[in-house]
Amino acid sequence: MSEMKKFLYLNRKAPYGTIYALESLEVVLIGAAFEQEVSLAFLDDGVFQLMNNQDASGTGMKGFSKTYRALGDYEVRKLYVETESLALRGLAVDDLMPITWEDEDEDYAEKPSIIPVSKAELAELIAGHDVVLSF
Amino acid sequence: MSEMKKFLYLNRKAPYGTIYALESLEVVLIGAAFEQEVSLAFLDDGVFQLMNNQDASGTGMKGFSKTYRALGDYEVRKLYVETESLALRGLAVDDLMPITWEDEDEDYAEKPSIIPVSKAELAELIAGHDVVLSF
Amino acid sequence: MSTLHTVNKSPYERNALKSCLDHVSSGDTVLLIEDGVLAARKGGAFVSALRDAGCLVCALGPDLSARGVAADVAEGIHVIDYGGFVDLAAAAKRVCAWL
Amino acid sequence: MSTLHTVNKSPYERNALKSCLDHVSSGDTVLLIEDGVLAARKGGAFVSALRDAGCLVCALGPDLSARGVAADVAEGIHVIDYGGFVDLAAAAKRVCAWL
Amino acid sequence: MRFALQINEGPYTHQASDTAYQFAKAALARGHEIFRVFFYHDGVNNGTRYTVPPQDDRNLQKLWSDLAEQHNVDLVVCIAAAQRRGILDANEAKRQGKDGDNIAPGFRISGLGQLIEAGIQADRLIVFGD
Amino acid sequence: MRFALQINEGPYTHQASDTAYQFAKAALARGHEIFRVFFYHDGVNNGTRYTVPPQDDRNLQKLWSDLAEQHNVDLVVCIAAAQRRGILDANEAKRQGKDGDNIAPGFRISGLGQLIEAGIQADRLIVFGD
Repeated sequence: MSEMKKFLYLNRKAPYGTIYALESLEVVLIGAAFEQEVSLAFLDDGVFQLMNNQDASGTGMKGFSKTYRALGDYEVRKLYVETESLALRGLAVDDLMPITWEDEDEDYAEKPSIIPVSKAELAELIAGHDVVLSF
Repeated sequence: MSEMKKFLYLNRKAPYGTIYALESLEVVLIGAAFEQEVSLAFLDDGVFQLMNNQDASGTGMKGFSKTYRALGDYEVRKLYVETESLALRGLAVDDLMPITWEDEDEDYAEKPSIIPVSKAELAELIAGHDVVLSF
Repeated sequence: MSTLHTVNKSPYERNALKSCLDHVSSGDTVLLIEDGVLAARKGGAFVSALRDAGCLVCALGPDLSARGVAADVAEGIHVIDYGGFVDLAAAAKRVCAWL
Repeated sequence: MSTLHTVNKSPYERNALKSCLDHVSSGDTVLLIEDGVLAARKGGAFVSALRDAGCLVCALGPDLSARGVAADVAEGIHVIDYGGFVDLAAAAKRVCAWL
Repeated sequence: MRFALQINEGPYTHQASDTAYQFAKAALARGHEIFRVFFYHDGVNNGTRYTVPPQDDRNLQKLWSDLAEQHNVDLVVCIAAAQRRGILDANEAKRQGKDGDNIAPGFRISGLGQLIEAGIQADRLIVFGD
Repeated sequence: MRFALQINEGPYTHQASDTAYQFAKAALARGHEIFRVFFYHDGVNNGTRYTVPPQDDRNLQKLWSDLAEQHNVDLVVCIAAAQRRGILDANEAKRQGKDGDNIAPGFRISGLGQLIEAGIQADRLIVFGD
C-alpha cells in the first residue's frame, strides 16, 4: 500500500434528515490513518453540514457537528465549500463553523480549514483527484 | 369497521429506481378487499409508473406493470393522472398503458380507468378524501 | 375540511415542497419538518414561494435547531414543537405527506 | 484524465443531474442510470440541458427499457448496456457518482 | 383522538422513525391514543433486536419497544415487506426454514390489511418516510 | 483492471444493489477483477441470510453470495454501519451479547479501513447509492 492517492469526499446532503453526512465523517476519520491526501468538498445541501450553532438535542438524535472542528487534528485540512451553493441558500462563510488547523511550521498558528471555491474550481478539483467518494 | 372512508393513494415516484411504486400497488390490492372507496393519483414522476411497454428483464428486477391493468378486476377504477406532470415529461395519455374496467351495468362495456386531471383538480381530490397514503 | 401537508425534504434537493405548494387548498396548513425546514432559512431561494403559498406555513423548531437555522427563520413562518405538530394534525381533517 | 459521472436520479425529482452538469470538465462522460435515464426521454424538460452539456451523454439501455422509454430516447444520447458501463469506467480516470 | 402512524424507513438512515417517535410521545402526553404504528418498506428494519447503536446514541428499537409496553401501542411490521428485508419472528422463521429470528419485543408481524384497518379505525393516519 | 464497488443501499428498496450486481457480472465477463464490494450505510442489509423474497423475484443476497463463491469476490459489510442496522456474524453476536446472527454466506464484517484500502488498491472505485 505504498501508492499515494488523492481522495475527495463529495458531500451533497443536509445533515440529520439522513445519516449520510454522519457516516461520511466516520469514513474521513478512519481514512485519515491511511496517510493519503484527503480533501472534503461541500456543495448543494452539503454546505448545511458546516452550519454554526447546530443543536440536535430536541430531535432525540445525536449531534455530531463538533467532529468537523476536530478534523484538523486528523490532518484533514482542506474543506472546500462551494460559494454558489451557499448563496442560493442565503448563506455566507460567516454562517459556518470556524474550523481551523494548527500549522506546526509556523509556531502552531491557527489557519482556516474552510476554503471557499466556485463551481468551476470544484469541477477542477474533481478532475484532480484519484478517488471520489460520494455521500 | 362499518364506517366507509375514502382512501387516496398518492404516487409521486418513478418505478424500479425505488420500490415504493411496487409496494404501493401491494397495498392497493390488499386494500381493495376492505370495500372502501379507493382512488389512485399519479403525479410528478409517479406518472412513469403507468408507461406503456415497460420491460424490466434486462435489469434483473421483476416487472410489475401488468398489475396496473388488473386493477379493474379489484374494483379499483379511478386512476387520476396529472396532465401538467405528463406535459413536463414530454408525455401524453397515449404513452400510458390502456387500463380499463368492465361496467356490469352496461353489458360489461370496457371503460377507461385513467382519468386525466389538472393540478387544481388534483388539489380538490386531496381535499375530498378521508385518508391520504403517500408513496 | 382542511388538510395538514407535511414536507420533510430540502427544496434545494427535491421537488416535494414545490409539488406540495402546487396542491394546497385555501385554509390548509403546510408544516416543514426534518430537512424540509431548510426552506425556512431567511435569504434562501424558497422564502418567497412560502410567503406566496396562500396558507399558514409552520416549521418544526427542533429540526430548525438541529440544522443551525433556528435563529434565522424567515418572517411569517410559525415555529412549533412536536406538541404543536400533534395539535395541527388533530385540527386538520387529514394529513398529506409529500415524501 | 477524464471523469465518468453517473447520475441515478430523476431530474424531475432531484437536483443531481443539474449539479452533475454544473461540474463536468471537457472530455468527461455523463452516464444516466436507474431513474436517471428519465432525463433522456424525448420531449422532456431536461433534453436541452443534456444537449448543451458539452460532453458525451450515455444512458443505460436496460434501465430505459424497464421504464418504457427505450423507443423514445432523445437524439444525441448514446444507449449502452452494462458491459458498456464497465468499458466507460475503465476508460475514465475516475468515476464520480451524483447520488 | 386516535392516531395511526406509518413509518416507511429504517432507523438511523432516515429521520422518519425519530420524527414519528417524537410525534407519538407528544400525542400520548396530550392524552391522545396511538392506535397503531405500521412499519412498511424499509420501516420494518426498526423491528430487529439485533441492532447495537453507539452507546452515546439513541436506541430506536428500544425506544419503540418501551413505548409499546408503557402505552400499549400496537407495533405492526408488514409481513411482505419484512420477508424481502430479513425481519422474522419465530413463526415466520419456522415457516420459511430459517435458523433464527430477529424480531424485537413489542413488535408483531402481520399483513397489509392492518394498515388499511388503521386508516379506517383511526381519526388520522400520518405517514413518515423518505 | 481491478474494480472496487461501494453499495450504500439495502436490497429491493433501491436499485443500487441490482445495478452494482449487473456491473460486477459484466466486468467479470470482460475479464476484469472485482477486488472488493464494500457494503455501507443501509447497504449492509444486503448481507442478511434472513430474507425471503417472493419466489418469482430475484434473491439479491443469494446472487451476491453465489458471485462471491464463483469468482472469489470479497464482500465486506461495514461493522459500524452493521451495528446500527442489526447485521451480525457469530463473533459480533457473542461480543454484543445477542442470541443469534444473520450474516449470509460469503459476506464478512470488517472496518471502514477496508473501504479506504479498496480505494487505494483498486484502479477504480464505483459508488452505487440512493
